[in-house]
Amino acid sequence: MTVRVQTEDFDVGAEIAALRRANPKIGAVASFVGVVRDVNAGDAVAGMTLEHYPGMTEKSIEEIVAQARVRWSIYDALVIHRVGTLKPADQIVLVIVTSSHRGDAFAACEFIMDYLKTRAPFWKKEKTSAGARWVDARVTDDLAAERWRLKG
Amino acid sequence: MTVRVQTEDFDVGAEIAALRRANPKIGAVASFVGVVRDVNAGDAVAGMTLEHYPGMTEKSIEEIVAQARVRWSIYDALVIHRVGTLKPADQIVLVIVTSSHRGDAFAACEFIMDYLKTRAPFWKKEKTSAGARWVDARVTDDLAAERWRLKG
Amino acid sequence: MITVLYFARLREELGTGSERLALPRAVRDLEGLRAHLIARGGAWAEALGANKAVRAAVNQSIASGDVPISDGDEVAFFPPVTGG
Amino acid sequence: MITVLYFARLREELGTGSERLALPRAVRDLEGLRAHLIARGGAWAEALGANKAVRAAVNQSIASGDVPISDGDEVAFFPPVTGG
Repeated sequence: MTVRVQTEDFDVGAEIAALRRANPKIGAVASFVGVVRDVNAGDAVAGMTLEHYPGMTEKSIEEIVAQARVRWSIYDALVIHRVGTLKPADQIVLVIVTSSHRGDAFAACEFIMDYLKTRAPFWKKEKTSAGARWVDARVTDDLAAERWRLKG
Repeated sequence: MTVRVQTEDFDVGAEIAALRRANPKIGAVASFVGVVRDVNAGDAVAGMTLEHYPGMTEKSIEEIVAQARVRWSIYDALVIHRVGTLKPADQIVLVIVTSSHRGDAFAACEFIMDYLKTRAPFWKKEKTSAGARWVDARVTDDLAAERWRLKG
Repeated sequence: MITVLYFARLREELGTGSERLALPRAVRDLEGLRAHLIARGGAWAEALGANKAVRAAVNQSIASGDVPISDGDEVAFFPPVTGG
Repeated sequence: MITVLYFARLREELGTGSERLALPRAVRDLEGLRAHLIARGGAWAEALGANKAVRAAVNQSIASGDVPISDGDEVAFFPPVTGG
């Protein structure tokens, strides 16, 4: 398991290739890239700043990935989350999960993303034409994370 | 929507980047890569040949992607499926789905993969130490595709 | 005339990947065509027999036994798919 | 002494990202610490008030109000998270 919090961009293809090289038994690679959108809550977004809680960030993501390992049969997982100043179309977050079978890879990847959104200590501040504003947490994100408690 | 059936390998990072360039509203990119495993049904696999039904292949995948568009709010989808001779660790299939939100991207991507496994006319013939053999369809693949009929 | 295609294990067992066939008058649908081919006996009876998992498409769409066949159609027989 | 950290909107509203604090004798748990900080009044009462969505962590684990606080702990207050 690898967790990286960084200001630099990441290369999805290179990260997938690196995970795959590590294990010839991999049959399935599910991945997710989160991207800065140019609009939120109806306003044009010129950019954003991501703040985090160093130390707790890495710890909480490692806990999330460890939970995924308990629930699904996966080989490895990589999480990269950027912090600092980002602009529209920049990549924010990358999650890659490798497994023998696609069902486990998809489920673990989505689970990690849902928990990242609700448990990992990151905060976004958007620059809009109306000034800078902290992004409010979304109820739909809480619901997305909550549904994993009910599932097998 | 793009569907490609080809003998050549593909570059996941380049394909994701190309889809993203097309639309600044994209907030979520879910992707899946299927990889040739070095073992199946307990036997070492030295390689495989993928046969398909030219014409119907592209048509059936386009239908699958069109169904995904009806069910989820997605911007675009790309499916690349390789045919011909492949060896362990080679990439077989790539599905990428872009959307505003991650839930739609994940669901549509997994839906397309599940239907690809059960509806698209591809057949694998494996080379093992016991000789060449056609891979049998898996009941779990039928079940994976079937569950989408029940879900909202 | 119709075109009949065979793929994968079926193609190997039948020793052919395609044939042009004058549509017999008795054949109205996919099930009728399969019965007509089985009646050839030998590898045909073996590969297409009722105990075998055979899928079919008519004009490149997955089809069940009651789908009608008419002149000019492209029909394909193949095992359950295993791509992905 | 404990360390108290503030993040995002809270950090801005309070005008500070961290402080070292002698643990008051009356403060046993997270809820007690929050009440102690609110009692400072002004921006503290405003930002940490019961009507505000405030989350907290003790020693870098998400914690609820009844989690005990003791000397040497690292406590953090912050808004609901919005990463990903």
